[in-house]
Amino acid sequence: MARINPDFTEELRDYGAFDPNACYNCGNCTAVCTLSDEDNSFPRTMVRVSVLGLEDEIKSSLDPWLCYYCGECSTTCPREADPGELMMSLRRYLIAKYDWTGLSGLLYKSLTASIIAFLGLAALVIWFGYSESFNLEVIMPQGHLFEMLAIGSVFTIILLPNIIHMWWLSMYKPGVKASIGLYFKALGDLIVHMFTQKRTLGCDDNQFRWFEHFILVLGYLSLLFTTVFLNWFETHNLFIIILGYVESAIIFVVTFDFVKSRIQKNKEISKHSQPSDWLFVIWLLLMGLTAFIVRLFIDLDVLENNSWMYFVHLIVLVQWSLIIVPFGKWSHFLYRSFAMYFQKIKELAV
Amino acid sequence: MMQENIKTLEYDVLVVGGGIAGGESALNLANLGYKVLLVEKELSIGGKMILLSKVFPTLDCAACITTPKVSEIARHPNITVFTGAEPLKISKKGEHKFDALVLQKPRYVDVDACTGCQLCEEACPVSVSDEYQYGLVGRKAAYIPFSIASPRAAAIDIESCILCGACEKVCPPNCIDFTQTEIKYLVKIKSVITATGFKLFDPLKIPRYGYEKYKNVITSMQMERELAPTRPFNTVLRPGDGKMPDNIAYVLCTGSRDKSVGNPICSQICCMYSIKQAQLLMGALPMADVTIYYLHIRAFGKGFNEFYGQAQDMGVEFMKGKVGKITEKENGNLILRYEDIEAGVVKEAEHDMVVLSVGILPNLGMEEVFDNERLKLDPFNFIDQADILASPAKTSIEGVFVSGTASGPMDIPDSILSGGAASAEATSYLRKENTI
Amino acid sequence: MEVEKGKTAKYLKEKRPVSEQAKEELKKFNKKKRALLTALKDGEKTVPQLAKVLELETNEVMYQLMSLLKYGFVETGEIDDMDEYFTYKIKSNG
Amino acid sequence: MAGGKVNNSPKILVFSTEKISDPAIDMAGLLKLHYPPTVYTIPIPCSSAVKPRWIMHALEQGFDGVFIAADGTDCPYGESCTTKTGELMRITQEMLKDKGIDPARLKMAAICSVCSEAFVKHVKSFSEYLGKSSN
Amino acid sequence: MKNKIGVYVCHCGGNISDYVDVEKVRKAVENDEGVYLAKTTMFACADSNQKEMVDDIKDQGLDGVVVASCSPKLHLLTFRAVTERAGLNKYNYVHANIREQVSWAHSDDKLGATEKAIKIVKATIAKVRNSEALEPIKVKSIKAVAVIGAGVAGMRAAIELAEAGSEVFLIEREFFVGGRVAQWDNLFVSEETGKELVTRLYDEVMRHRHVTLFTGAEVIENSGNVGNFKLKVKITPRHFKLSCAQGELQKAIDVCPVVVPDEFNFNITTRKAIYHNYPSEYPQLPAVDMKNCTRCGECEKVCNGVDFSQQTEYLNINVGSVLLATGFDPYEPKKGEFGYGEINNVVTLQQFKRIVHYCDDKLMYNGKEVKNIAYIYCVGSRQVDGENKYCSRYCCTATIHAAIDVKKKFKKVHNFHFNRGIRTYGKQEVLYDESSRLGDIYLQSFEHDPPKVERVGDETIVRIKDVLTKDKELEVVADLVVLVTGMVPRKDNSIGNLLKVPKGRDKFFNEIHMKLRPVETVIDGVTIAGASQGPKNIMESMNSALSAATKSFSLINSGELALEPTVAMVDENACDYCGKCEEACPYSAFEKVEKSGKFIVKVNSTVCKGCGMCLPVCPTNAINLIGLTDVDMENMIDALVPQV
Repeated sequence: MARINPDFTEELRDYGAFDPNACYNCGNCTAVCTLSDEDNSFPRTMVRVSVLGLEDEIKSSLDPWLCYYCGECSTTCPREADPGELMMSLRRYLIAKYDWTGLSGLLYKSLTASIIAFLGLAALVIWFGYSESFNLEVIMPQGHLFEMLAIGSVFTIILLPNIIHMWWLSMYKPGVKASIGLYFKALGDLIVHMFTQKRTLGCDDNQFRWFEHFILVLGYLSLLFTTVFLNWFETHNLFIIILGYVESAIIFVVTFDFVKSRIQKNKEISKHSQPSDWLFVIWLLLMGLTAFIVRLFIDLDVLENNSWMYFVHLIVLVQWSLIIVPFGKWSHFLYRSFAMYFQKIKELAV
Repeated sequence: MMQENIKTLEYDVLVVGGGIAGGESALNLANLGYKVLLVEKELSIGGKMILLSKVFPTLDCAACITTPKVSEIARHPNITVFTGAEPLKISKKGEHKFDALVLQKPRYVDVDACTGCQLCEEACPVSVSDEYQYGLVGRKAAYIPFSIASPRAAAIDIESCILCGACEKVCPPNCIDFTQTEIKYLVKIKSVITATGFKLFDPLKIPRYGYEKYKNVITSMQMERELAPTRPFNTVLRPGDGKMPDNIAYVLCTGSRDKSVGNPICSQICCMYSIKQAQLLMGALPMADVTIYYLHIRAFGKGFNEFYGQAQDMGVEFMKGKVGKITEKENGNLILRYEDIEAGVVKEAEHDMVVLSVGILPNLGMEEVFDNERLKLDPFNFIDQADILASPAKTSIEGVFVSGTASGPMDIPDSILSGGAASAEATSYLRKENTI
Repeated sequence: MEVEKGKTAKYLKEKRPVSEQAKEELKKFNKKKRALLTALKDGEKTVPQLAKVLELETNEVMYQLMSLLKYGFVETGEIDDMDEYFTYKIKSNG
Repeated sequence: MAGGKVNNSPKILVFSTEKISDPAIDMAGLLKLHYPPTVYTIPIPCSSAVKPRWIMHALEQGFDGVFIAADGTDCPYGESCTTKTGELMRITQEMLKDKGIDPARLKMAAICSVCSEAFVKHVKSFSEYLGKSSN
Repeated sequence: MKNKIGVYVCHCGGNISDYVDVEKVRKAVENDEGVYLAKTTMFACADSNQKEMVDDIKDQGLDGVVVASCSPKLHLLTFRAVTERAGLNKYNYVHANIREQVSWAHSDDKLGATEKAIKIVKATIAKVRNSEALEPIKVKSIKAVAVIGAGVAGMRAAIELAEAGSEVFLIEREFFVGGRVAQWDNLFVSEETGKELVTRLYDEVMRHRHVTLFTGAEVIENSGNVGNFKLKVKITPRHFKLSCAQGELQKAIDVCPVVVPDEFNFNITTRKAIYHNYPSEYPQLPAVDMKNCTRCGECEKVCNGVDFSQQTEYLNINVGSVLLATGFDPYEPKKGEFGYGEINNVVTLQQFKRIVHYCDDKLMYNGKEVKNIAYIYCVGSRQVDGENKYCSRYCCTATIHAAIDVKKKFKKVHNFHFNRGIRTYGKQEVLYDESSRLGDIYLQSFEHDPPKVERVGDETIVRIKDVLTKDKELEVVADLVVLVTGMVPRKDNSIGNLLKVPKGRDKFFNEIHMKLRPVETVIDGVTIAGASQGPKNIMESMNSALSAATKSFSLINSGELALEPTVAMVDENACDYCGKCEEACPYSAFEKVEKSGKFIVKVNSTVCKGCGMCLPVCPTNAINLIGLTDVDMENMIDALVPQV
């Protein structure tokens, strides 16, 4: 017996849900969704539990992660209830619930908090630069070091506990019985999904979007590798330099296309944008662009006289790795991969 | 229009639309002694109803009810019927004073002389899609619209005609006349009743249902014709390949209650006509399964809920869930994807024929006809009822009344009551002229 | 200008050209009509059988055949053993 | 469904009433409630208008049974209909007895304007009774 | 004896010919005695066939016509009109019903059906062979209509009739007009209140010189017929000769010691024995409820308008037609039905509307603020086990509209709709959408598993297995449970009994034909309007009221009516006056007269209704019905008897 909580949708609205209450439960959204199948029928069932405010059902559900937001459900919704956007909002809601620090929820719900965090970190970087007299010789290796530390600590302190929390909510609590062996068996799926996001291909006419995404993920990961482990900014290896250019160019070109479609709102997926969506694409664009320009300045030998450029890059980088990666939209990518992994285990366990 | 010789006619009331509602209004007024001009744009009066198979919830055959009404209208001394005609302009000249410019399109047949022998039809070499059979079969360019049409007289479809003259040669009373031209009448009237009816939703607007692309996906109106006494195939067959279907699906709310196609309201009749067709199909094809995919069954009228129960008892399957999309198999069968709401699971089902229960949309145009005062429409583009609770037939223009589905979706009994209401209000409006 | 009754088509033909499309459609119809009737002369056939012989889409055959049924050229025969398809034949006295 | 069966079922004449029981019998058809096709209906204005001689005539001419589908209390011509029809039943049955005809071959039941099922039930059981008694 | 009979056997498009071999029928009768031509036809009722029949009658000189088709209720009049048009007396036409009573009834037995059809057509031919030309009996019609019930439908019909030019007697049983609509606040679509609509109509009624309104009035007797109904109306006095002076009415009400439940507010409030339903109600004259008044006389002391000397009056009115607009009763839930009458915060929708009406800034019930409202739909409608199988049509929309109103008026309210599939048909769908968007929650129960209302501790809990949530069990703690009670026919059907208006399967008044004659009844001259015919919303009631007004009016408009000539006739030679027929006749249509030296009876044919009750009682068999004589009957029986 579950008790209905009609106020829940009010809370959900803070995460961007459009109007799930408008739903009259025709099931059209589920029927048009190519990712929905007999084992996982959504989004209508998620809309329903959201409207009823059955929080335990939502928290234990992995369905929101199975959706890639092609937007078909929303364009064809007879009541304009926007189930696609609801699924998106549920993902944000779930991240907020997984996140032990509570910062994700705060940043999603409050634009002010986000702005303060971004400005705060920017100030911190500038203060750090000031303390080192803006000497790039000193600062660049420090920046490089920060990258490595940030990756390690964000993952171990925030993301790993959150994933464990996610597992607890979606696997342990609902009583999924799976042997350790299954966890190993499904591991392959985790890797594949994480790097290819191949499930998107299940969506109709989504091939190009998937390709863009795939290229972006490859570009992003390899740029990360190139800067952190191949030390792109300080290397003299021509191959690495060119590789870095290509990678960063890919990032800003692809993200530019994303930003453009968000502005034009010509696709269902880009009709509604939450601040976190904007921040993600713009910062990714800035990351690629500033990295590109910094290396360009180095190669043109003008960075010494334009050290501000490096600081811009560093600010973007710090904000990215301390806000967007652990709490922002970047984390979707991680949770989604794990959701897929858990889902696979669930399927194997049955 | 300047040099034309326009005939002037005088009547008490102009009724625009000769469907069942307009007909009821006209008959009531005529029975009270008022002179009525009934203008119908199609070639026959009787509206959509005359083309139906049977009517719910009594399963009376539609023709049995419509034809006597239609012949009563056609015969009534106080009613003049113009078919193939429409009002071009109506101007209000004052209280109880309207001038209507009515266009009579040429039929190329002298209606009074035609005996309906169909020899011209036999002689005509041309074959084009028959709109009165909703495209299921062809018809000739010289044709009688349908067997129970009123007037039951031939007409020439001049757009498809090759002017070979074959029809003329065989016509016994020599009633075919290609010299006919458009005639315009200036009709002076005291009151107007608009009974312009509705049009059906065009399922091409929902490409994922594959109408026209998949040949065994038809509209409910086409099924209505397949089930009617004057049915095009003599029995129910798939238009795709002539197979006798044994597993038929109904997709309710096609174009109704759907903001994504711009029609948020319920069409009020689709549930019931689908249930009716399902019952008829079970009678016509005893081995067939019929499944109705629905959102909510709107069985609200007198005897409707009982009729719904009757269909369930007969074995019609009701599945709660809107059909999301339809795909076609090699053999012409169709796969319907839907969520079984009760189970909360997406499912696919195979049917060999799919009927789209298309909704009702307003027939636009009448609001443009009134030239010095715009006829107000409601938010859904039906004719606005100015005093809906106390005087449902009143429109925004005094002296202009609305009858039947021109003001919104309605079933036949409601249309007839609405037709009665329009005639009642017109009567009291007309009587006021004498008391002033 | 009195036009003799029974010969008015000629009159209109002078005033109004016949649409090319209508002529085209008529040609197509006649071709299909002939093909269908010829095919049925060899024996009664179902719609899919006719479609195979004439290399036409089944729905096209269905439409034309039903029109011919309406115009009185063909009539319905028996239904097959599976209770699926009727055969059609040339109308005996048509 | 064989023709032979048809000829064997008892022939029943039904006196129905134009405004009350005849609509119910019509509705039985509408609802496809089947009954033997050897049941024939003659509508009259009111069930208390049936003359005993009509009943006698029918039974003598070859009908196996006569069924009066009475108005009951719904009669549009007044409440006395029920008692009057009952009285005329009584008289006719006396007459039948006198003539040595089984009085059970005349039956009456009130059939309201929507009592289609009741009608079908009555004529079916009457038909069964007549079928048995004739054997 | 007719010898040029035309027989038309109808296919009815397949309705008949699918089960009856119509060609076989035609062949079987074409050589019958007197049959001149026998044809089959696709649609006998179609215009083209009607024309053909007219031509046949004229050209071939037919003297009798039989059409074997559907039930005579549908098309007897159609074909009588055909023969008339052809110049043949319409009583030379006889109808054979081979659809409802043959093809449809025996669709399981084609052979049997065909055989039966043949016999029926033969019997019909036998009857037409003997038929005589008859002329209708003309009677004068009174140009006045009695409208029973002054709810919105009745008032609207009265206005329409008066405007068309008829005298109208508007007869209302209650002391106040407006019926059920007066008890409703905002109305859907126009957002006008029920009171405003009633006021508008009442003003119109009063404006018309030709409408006479009686309140507290009831028809208790009827002795007439179409054209001249003689109604006896009982008028209960309201015991007010005029209203009290300004302010004194309230004093009179205050001093009245009697406190009774207020039925206008569905007993959620009380009133005094001297009362009006709401200030400014119509007529604006209060009334004394004599069932409860103790005659203490206190009110007389403060208000000079009170008049206990008024007596019950009886009035005889003569009208040509009667229009029934007697409305409906809300379904009264049984004790314990969803906790009704047992749990104190379970009310009906009608009560709920009154509760909302009396709350201002907070929605209070039983001294507690109401936040969660659970609406349980289809109480008394669409019953799975009970008798009311029908849908009450107005309740989904009315409830949703009420829920939206409540939500707008009291912001904090949560609405929970426990429905069985929402039926907001037509444009009413927008309300469903609006309420959803306002956050109302819809839960749908399974047909055989209705929601349960339980009292647990001091909470009222509504539980449901929800169709929309994979039949998960859900619950809501409700501060108020609203039972959405449907429409049922009026408990008091005295007027229906008086006029003998038949009822349908749903027990509401029945129309002759839903589509052909939707507001007329089988009782000539009696029309029905509004919810007395079946559940309807206001607009639909208005449409039917206006239609009924038109039908009633066109009946009496010409001042003359043509009655069926199929009445009783007396064989003067056979009659030895005994008086039994006089006794049997419910209409006193017989008269004792002296003729050629003996006493006999004579039939007053304008009074005789042709019921035939006199036929069997005549000891000398001197009475026959015109059109249904012994000869006719015996001929028919002979034709039906199998000739093997």
